[in-house]
Amino acid sequence: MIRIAVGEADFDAGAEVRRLQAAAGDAGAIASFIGVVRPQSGGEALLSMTLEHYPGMTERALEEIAQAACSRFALSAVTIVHRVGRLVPGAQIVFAGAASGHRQAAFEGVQFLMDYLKTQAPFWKLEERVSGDHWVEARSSDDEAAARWERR
Amino acid sequence: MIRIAVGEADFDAGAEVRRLQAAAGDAGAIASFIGVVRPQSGGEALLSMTLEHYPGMTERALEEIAQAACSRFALSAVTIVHRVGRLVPGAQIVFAGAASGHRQAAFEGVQFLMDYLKTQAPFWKLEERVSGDHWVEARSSDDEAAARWERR
Amino acid sequence: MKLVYFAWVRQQVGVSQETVTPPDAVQTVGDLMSWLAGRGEGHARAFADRSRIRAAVNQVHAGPTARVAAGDEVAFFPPVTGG
Amino acid sequence: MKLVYFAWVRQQVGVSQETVTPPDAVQTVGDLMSWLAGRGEGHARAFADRSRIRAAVNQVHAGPTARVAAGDEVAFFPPVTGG
Repeated sequence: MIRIAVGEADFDAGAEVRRLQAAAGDAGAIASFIGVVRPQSGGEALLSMTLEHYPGMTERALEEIAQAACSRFALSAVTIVHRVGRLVPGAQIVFAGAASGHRQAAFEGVQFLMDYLKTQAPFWKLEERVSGDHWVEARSSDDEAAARWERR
Repeated sequence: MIRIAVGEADFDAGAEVRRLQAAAGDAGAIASFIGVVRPQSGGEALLSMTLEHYPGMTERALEEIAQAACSRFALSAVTIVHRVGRLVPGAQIVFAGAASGHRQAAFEGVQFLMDYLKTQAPFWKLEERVSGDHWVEARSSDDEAAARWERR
Repeated sequence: MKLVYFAWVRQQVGVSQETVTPPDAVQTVGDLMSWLAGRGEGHARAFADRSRIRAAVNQVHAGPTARVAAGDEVAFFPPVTGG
Repeated sequence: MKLVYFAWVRQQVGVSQETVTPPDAVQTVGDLMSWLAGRGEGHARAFADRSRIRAAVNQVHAGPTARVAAGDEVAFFPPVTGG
């Protein structure tokens, strides 16, 4: 089962975990990740973070990433929830979760989801700081994290 | 912040995740793992799984594992919740969670927690199957998973 | 051909989308970027350093040699930064 | 010296804990296992294959060469299987 949700509304991480558990069937291992807006960026206070995305392509890209993770790691359930719009520090941005029969597959599944989400899904972050607005730059460490899955 | 809980009561994974988030401070990355009793074992239906432990040593061992993970991966918060007593298929057994400033550290932190928990914490599983009761044997794959952290 | 822009590419171009009819010589994503760079000051600024721009054709990531045709939806944006 | 047993070791020994006063010659966890194996049928069965037994002294994992002394709490159990 694949669940993809993109929108402005906050999500209930606990409910997402329970949903994964319910969908997991025989899978005894559920791994998940939550990303939260940090209070600082570039050495100064972050006032807000606005997430822009490409409606239509976003859902398609997330669905593809989820499908790839499912077949690669034999996952029985995958969830990706990603928020868009203006978020303040402490707000949840993303939930990624995977259920599998084996804990290693569940962990690797979620890491794969996050690595590809960060390099393939059409989201962009605009930081509102005291010094002004700054578009977050893509990080080479994220590209490298995604590239490690290609080499295997 | 380290939270260790061992007991018969079920836990609310969502509440644990929210607690980690609240304790995480500046940490923007929260990874977690939930283990669930599977419906099958050894090719037959599993009726129940009873977890025995060593009161006193259990809490001490979990605390040490959590401390080791905190300092090794610069985690700002760690939670380990482990149930004991008789559990039926589908029941939650364990929750392990870690908060960090970086997603890789959060993922590695939780994997470290689970690998050491499975090889160091004094828990034993008795499976009640149709064919009779069976003590779960330790798996060499779990020893190998824990050993990979020693080599680094 | 429908063009859509995101993040600072959108801000520099000045619109979030536009419909264009490029000349027949524009066959690829790269051709389209060159042609767009000549459409005005904002476009010129947005496409000044192409190494900073990524593209999608019909909502699929596409490199500079990917073909474009009438009726396509072509998107230009910076490297993605979600998650 | 307080001895505690868990899982199938407990089942085979027949009690979950007991208090013993081993002879002075019993200096290590390994010595203690040898001595315990002679204490009766259940103990003999439990300690028949020592490679299957793990120990803790005062709630800390301990190998067969670890020292034991009067007043210690020594635990014997199979390899752990939690999580």
